[in-house]
Amino acid sequence: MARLDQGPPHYEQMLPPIIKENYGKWRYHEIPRPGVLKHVSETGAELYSIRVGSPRLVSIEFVRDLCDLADKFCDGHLRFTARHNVEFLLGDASKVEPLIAALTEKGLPVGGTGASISNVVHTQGWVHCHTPATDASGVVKSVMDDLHDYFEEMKLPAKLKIGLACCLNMCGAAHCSDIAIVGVHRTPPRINDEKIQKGTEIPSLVASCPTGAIRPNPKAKSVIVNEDKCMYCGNCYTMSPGMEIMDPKNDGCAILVGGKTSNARTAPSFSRMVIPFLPNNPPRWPEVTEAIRNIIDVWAANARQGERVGEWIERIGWERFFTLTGIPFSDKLIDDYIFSRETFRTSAAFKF
Amino acid sequence: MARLDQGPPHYEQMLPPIIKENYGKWRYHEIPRPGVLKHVSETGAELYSIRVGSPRLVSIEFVRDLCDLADKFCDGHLRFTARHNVEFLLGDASKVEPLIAALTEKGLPVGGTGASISNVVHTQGWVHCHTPATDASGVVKSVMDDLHDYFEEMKLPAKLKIGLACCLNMCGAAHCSDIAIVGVHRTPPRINDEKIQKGTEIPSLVASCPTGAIRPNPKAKSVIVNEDKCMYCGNCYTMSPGMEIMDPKNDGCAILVGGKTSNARTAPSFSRMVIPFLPNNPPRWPEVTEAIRNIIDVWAANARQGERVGEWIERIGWERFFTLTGIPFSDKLIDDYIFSRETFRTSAAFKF
Amino acid sequence: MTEKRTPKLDELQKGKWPSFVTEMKRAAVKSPAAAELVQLLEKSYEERKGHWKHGGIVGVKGYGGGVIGRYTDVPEEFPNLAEFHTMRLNQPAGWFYNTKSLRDLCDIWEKHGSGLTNFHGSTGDIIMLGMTTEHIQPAFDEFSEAGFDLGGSGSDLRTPSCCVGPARCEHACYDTLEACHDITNEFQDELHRPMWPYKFKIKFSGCANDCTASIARSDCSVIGTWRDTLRIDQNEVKAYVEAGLDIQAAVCDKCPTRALKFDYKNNELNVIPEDCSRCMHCINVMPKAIQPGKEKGATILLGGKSTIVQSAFMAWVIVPFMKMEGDYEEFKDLMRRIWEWWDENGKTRERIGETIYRLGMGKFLREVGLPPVPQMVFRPRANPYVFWPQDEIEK
Amino acid sequence: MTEKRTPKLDELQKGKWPSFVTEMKRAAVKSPAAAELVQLLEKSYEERKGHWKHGGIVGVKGYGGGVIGRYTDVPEEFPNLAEFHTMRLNQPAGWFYNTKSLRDLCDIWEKHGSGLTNFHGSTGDIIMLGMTTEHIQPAFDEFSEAGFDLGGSGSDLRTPSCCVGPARCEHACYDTLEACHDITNEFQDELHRPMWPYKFKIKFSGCANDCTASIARSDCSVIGTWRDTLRIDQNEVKAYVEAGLDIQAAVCDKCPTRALKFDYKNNELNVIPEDCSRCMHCINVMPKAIQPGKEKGATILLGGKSTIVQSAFMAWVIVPFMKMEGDYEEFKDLMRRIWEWWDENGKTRERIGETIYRLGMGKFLREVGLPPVPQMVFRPRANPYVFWPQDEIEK
Ligand code: SRM
Ligand code: SRM
Ligand code: SRM
Ligand code: SRM
Ligand code: SF4
Ligand code: SF4
Ligand code: SF4
Ligand code: SF4
Ligand code: SF4
Ligand code: SF4
Ligand code: SF4
Ligand code: SF4
Repeated sequence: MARLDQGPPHYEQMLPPIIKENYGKWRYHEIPRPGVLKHVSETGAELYSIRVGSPRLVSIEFVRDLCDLADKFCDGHLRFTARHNVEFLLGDASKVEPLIAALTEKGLPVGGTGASISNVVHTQGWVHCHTPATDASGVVKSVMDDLHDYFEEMKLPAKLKIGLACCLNMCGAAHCSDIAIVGVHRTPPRINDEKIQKGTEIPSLVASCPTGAIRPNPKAKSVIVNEDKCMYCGNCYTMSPGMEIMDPKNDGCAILVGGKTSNARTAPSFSRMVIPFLPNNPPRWPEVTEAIRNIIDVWAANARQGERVGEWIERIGWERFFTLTGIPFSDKLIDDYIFSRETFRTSAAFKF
Repeated sequence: MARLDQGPPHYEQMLPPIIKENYGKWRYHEIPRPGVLKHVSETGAELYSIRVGSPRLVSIEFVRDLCDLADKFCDGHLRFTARHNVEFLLGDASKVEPLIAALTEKGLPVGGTGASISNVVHTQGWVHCHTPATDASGVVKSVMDDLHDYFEEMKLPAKLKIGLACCLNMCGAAHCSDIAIVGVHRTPPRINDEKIQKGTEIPSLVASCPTGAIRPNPKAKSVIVNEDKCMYCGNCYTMSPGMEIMDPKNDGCAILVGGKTSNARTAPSFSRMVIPFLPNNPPRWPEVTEAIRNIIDVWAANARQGERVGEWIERIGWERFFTLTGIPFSDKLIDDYIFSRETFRTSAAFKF
Repeated sequence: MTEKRTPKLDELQKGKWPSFVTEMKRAAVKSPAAAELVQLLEKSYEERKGHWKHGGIVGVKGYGGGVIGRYTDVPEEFPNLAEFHTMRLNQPAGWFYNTKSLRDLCDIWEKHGSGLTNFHGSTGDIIMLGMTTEHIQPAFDEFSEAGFDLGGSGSDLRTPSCCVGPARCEHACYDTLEACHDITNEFQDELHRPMWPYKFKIKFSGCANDCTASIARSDCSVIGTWRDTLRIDQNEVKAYVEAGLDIQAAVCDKCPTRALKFDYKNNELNVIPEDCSRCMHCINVMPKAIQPGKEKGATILLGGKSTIVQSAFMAWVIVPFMKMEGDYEEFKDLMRRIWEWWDENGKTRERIGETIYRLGMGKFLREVGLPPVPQMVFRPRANPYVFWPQDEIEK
Repeated sequence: MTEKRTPKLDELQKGKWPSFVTEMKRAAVKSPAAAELVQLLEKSYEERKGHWKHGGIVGVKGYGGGVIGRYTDVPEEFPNLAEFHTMRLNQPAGWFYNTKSLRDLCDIWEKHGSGLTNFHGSTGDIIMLGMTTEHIQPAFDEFSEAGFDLGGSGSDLRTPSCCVGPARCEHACYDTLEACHDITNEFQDELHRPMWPYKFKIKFSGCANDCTASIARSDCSVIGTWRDTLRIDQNEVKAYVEAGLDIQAAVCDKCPTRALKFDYKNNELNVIPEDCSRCMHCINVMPKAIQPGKEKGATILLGGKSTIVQSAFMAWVIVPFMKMEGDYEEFKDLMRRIWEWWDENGKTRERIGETIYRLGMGKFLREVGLPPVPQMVFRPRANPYVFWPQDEIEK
């Protein structure tokens, strides 16, 4: 029988001995090569962490493979990172290269440290969620195949964090990423009265619409949508399956850039929309991968060392970003929601 | 009989000859002494403008005095500035000192140029308006008496522009001033049903409340105010005399700082509240003059040359501003209106 | 009425700044209304509250605005203030006067009003403060005769104003006085006959220093600028160096876009043209050495207003560059399109900035026919809530 | 079901990045559900749409959350996906594992589920992806036996997570793993039994680098910091100089508060203590030479969430400095007060940040008992719309 409320396993039983011994005693780190962190302790101990890219959506066989490697090289310990990479933890420098060789043999990429791109934080998409406007894993695979070099080498101006969310619920929390890919709908929900009648609380449904586009339709015991007011956020669909919002012809991806969450140098910042829509073109989403490569290439060519995407853009100005990348500007990129006022250029100083 | 729509007099007939001759040809200017601008033209002509402080609320005798001086020294021409100062325009350098002497004799201050305080843009107050929460001219007189030196000398870090508005309608447009004095109410309107019944359109009155605090009271053919929702903006009183908002015990002044409108260096910025309330204490408003002197003194002592009040504060941080000035911080200074989100410190980087 | 003491106000006759109380008392000598106003104000100083009522509608024939009705709430005590209206007169562009005109104004006002005035009102008008209803029309007739016309009030175009511009400033990028005068005259009907959702203000500044504070104080702000590159006179740069200016610290380091490079060795200053945002800072510090480019015009910004009701808005860019020349037809045409759109979409007592905020810039730009450009925003939207015109999508 | 071709998905087995399709196919070998999932996904790739329906309520005994119901909308075609629920398991703090635990998880999941999993979910849980309703309870029992418990879902406390912190990072200002573990255990009831207006997430980062992105991704963000002054080791500074680091350019010039002064002559680096905002930049660049101060703790920020509905919010400072030690009672107490307030004031599906935005920080601070300090805001309000508690004024 299950023990209720026992909570997660204690982390201590998961830590390798070298970490237990040097817990809280780390003095500094270096990155001897991409994908490898070397942490040095007050005690003189040296810990090597080998960072490995993972597709995140994996089989238990994959996990077992990881365990085999950890057993062989790391005395049975490993961890995952905040961005879903795997980290193998080694006290013994001589095992670093053999482990990397073993990983390479398995086709697992080593990298993601320092001024590189790390793994893409992402979501379920068509694999498992009911509200997606795009797939998650497929887009990520396509993008990472294309950016593979940037994962395995540290040749970017700074860290690059890409996030993907397959609908505006934003489970990928992409809103503060250097580059964000967000699944978007573009047509109002199609109302299925029958489904609504089954178990939808009409007042909650009406209240769920941020723009007040939904009003009750007492005759049909359902609702009506004022299509002019709808901005396709899908919140009503989250509330009721009767508000069908998926639309294969018009669903796709928006691209936002320039967010970050670290407080280093500049305050955390939101990602901002630069491409309002790119089509869903499975299996390889060429429009998306191309758009992202373009942004990264222009950033890499123009930014100063250490400048995150958003820091670079804020220095040169968004107007220059559009010139340099050749991305067309449009009224869709101008905010028209609650906090729009702050985005308007209330200044006569700008670049042509 | 009046000619309709003839428009204002043509400015050309108002310009002194030296300006007509050098119109659009000015090459540069200097400030030979406080209150005197020397503009040099491509033609070599030199124009001296003597800037003089005015109470703005003046009698026709005052205007006639100005005319006498302009006739005597300036061939019958003068102008007023965007901040209600008077400017005497002279082509002849030798007349500058005699004019200043004549002005001084009349008790008129010469100054307001360069790194000085200029005149206070202000409003009607108790002299002529129906919605004021404080007086205008009396506060300005008190403040300017106190800051007189800063008008006549150029010893501040930068230009200093004070604005005053006697109610939230903000006729002084104080919202982007280095220092703003704003008349504020602090109690909800007291409803006078009788006055409302006379000629107030109830739906417009209800709609006028930004917080939705007003609802109709059909019985009384009047309205009811939800006092918890009221923020004393007075907009309802502007709409109807039946919403009596003046309250001698609780009306007074708020102080906001750090606004500017020029685009030089930094973008135009709003003034921000640092003191939510100071009492109306006529005739000299000592609490207000003292608070302003404190802010100016701390700014003058700490800012770098050329730093406007807001630029200084943004460099050192608002948290430091409160420490340096000793002004107490309170929850009233934290925004809770539509655009509040942008003011919250969404960063772990701050000063203690 | 017997002369009463005004101990509180008397305090305000002391001190170095010229006293409005003294001015009121000067007017009081000739005007019984002004005399009562002194007493009324003393009363306000004692009671800490105002004594004016909401205005009834007063005005001149043929106009809908320009006069603000004002009545005291204690007419029994102050019969001469029972009616005490304000007349707004449209100032000449740049607030320049010859003494003849000023004296005319004084003489007329002595005859018809309190003898009290504001030079100027905060929007820019000459404010004639305090007159009875019956004097309104005759006073207007005489002001008109003297060449003056009424300013705006109510839901109309308010009296435009402009900075001193080319009349006395080396920075002016267009003729602010001519633009202000010409455009004010073009829109006399809009100025005199309120017919919009709310007031609309226009201010003209010759450069980004914005000496009319237009970006904060007007619905439409017209700010001079240039489209090419600022011009640097290297000889004058050297002269500034010799005069002791620390160009690196005082100019380059404060350039917001770091567009200026100072070459210590040769005492030369150079600009990276595409980086300069034309903020005016370097020109302000070194007017002899740096001047605006040659291809001049203005940036048009829209939506400024103060606090009530949605919060204060500053005006934002809607046209990055427009020539301001000739008959200003491009500008006038834009104004007409904007007003038409606002008329159709604005609610009562909603400023244009609030209407656009409520309905969205996208809709505004499309319907007014303005091309969206990144210069309109500091940065693009952070949310993904795009309204897609449904004709742009595949049905 | 006969094996069908998946030409689209096969494309995604090419390329250098490890393939999720390959993983799905690996699971498909043993799991018919996983096999169907490959087909279903191919269908989605063809049709460009998803095939999942809204979840019905499923769960384990005694808990209100932790399992997400999921059903395909084409159960006839894919009977093994008719029920395909997700179980969220609370990861160990810092995402550290020994292989024994991981193998246990795999074995249990092989028995009860699809063999597909996410290491990890975006909130931090281990995601067990795809099981039938009847397997839920037995699977849970076994996971429990193996030492694991469910994570959060629904309107409850979501599974907290933390950065690697003192386990492997020199910057950690408090013990993120211990804090995360202790606090997660304290709030098991809140985590397992949804009873709030909406979800509530907590993330622990050891310093301002915020390696859990907590400021964007959690309602409550706990970010390590210090109250005294950062410590500089001048010998190590000299070593960096010798190694060729341009300290002025790479460190001092990028310090947001310009708090660092580099002395070229002596190769010394000094900080102006009161100016440093503890952004971590200089420490990141020179970890051997610069380290946090000694008086360590955390800044508590509140209100982060993503886009839906009012726009994304980042969390903002509500306690500039709190010690994170011992039993964390100060923190726990604060959480309880916040939740109580939110319970009373929040609307259904309103995140705490949205509730505060709607009702105002003033009310929140007063009622939760937090002293207002300027550290809570980038800058004070620009509008004069102060709500005055009517007991503070003179009636
Ligand atoms: C392992 C991990 C923590 C964990 O518990 O899992 C981690 C580990 C380290 N981070 Fe981080 N960060 C990790 C996620 C993050 C995140 C969160 C995220 O990516 O979602 C951030 C905030 C991202 C943002 O700002 O948008 C983050 C912002 C930083 C920064 C600040 C970067 C900047 O300049 O903006 C540093 C400092 C630096 O690298 O100079 C940092 C520094 C470090 C150091 C150097 C700390 C140390 O001394 O050990 C570690 C190695 C960094 C590297 O990869 O080069 N870490 N780091 C996370 C690895 C994720 C991954 O697999 O890539
Ligand atoms: C599994 C996961 C995505 C993933 O692939 O990793 C996920 C999946 C879902 N999320 Fe999420 N969210 C997940 C992390 C997030 C995050 C990211 C985070 O926690 O850092 C966010 C944005 C941050 C935030 O909290 O704001 C997020 C914001 C949402 C929202 C919008 C909430 C909001 O206030 O804006 C919803 C909608 C809702 O709750 O009704 C949502 C709803 C959902 C639902 C339950 C869909 C629904 O409405 O029923 C998804 C179930 C998918 C499925 O069937 O498999 N999910 N969700 C993540 C949880 C894994 C875990 O427990 O570790
Ligand atoms: C006369 C006047 C224009 C008019 O048509 O009336 C004027 C005249 C000049 N302004 Fe101005 N400004 C005038 C109001 C303004 C305003 C509006 C206001 O005060 O309400 C502003 C914007 C205020 C703000 O930013 O909040 C303004 C911001 C400037 C600036 C930018 C200052 C800055 O660095 O932020 C300059 C440049 C400078 O001084 O270096 C400037 C520069 C100048 C120059 C030097 C231009 C020139 O070369 O002739 C003039 C003399 C300045 C002086 O007083 O030292 N003028 N100037 C206005 C005088 C008002 C007064 O009586 O004090
Ligand atoms: C006379 C003047 C103040 C002064 O002492 O100079 C003034 C006086 C009044 N203003 Fe104003 N406003 C004056 C410039 C302004 C300005 C400043 C500006 O134009 O640069 C503003 C702020 C800028 C703006 O337009 O937003 C201003 C924003 C208001 C408002 C709020 C409008 C809004 O949208 O927020 C009101 C309320 C209203 O219109 O109902 C208002 C209303 C009023 C009324 C008519 C009061 C009323 O509700 O009936 C005042 C008449 C006072 C009287 O009886 O003498 N006044 N008013 C200014 C006009 C003089 C002139 O024509 O030159
Ligand atoms: S982002 Fe949307 S579609 Fe994707 S997993 Fe989250 S709720 Fe589902
Ligand atoms: S999609 Fe969003 S905006 Fe459209 S009706 Fe539904 S809730 Fe409203
Ligand atoms: S600010 Fe208010 S009280 Fe003062 S003049 Fe304007 S409307 Fe009247
Ligand atoms: S004072 Fe303002 S907030 Fe209060 S009732 Fe009147 S309009 Fe509403
Ligand atoms: S706005 Fe520019 S052009 Fe006009 S007066 Fe000011 S500095 Fe001169
Ligand atoms: S005008 Fe402003 S932005 Fe342009 S070079 Fe000069 S200081 Fe820099
Ligand atoms: S947040 Fe700070 S303490 Fe935690 S891992 Fe990142 S750098 Fe280290
Ligand atoms: S921590 Fe950041 S603010 Fe403090 S000295 Fe270092 S770089 Fe400057």
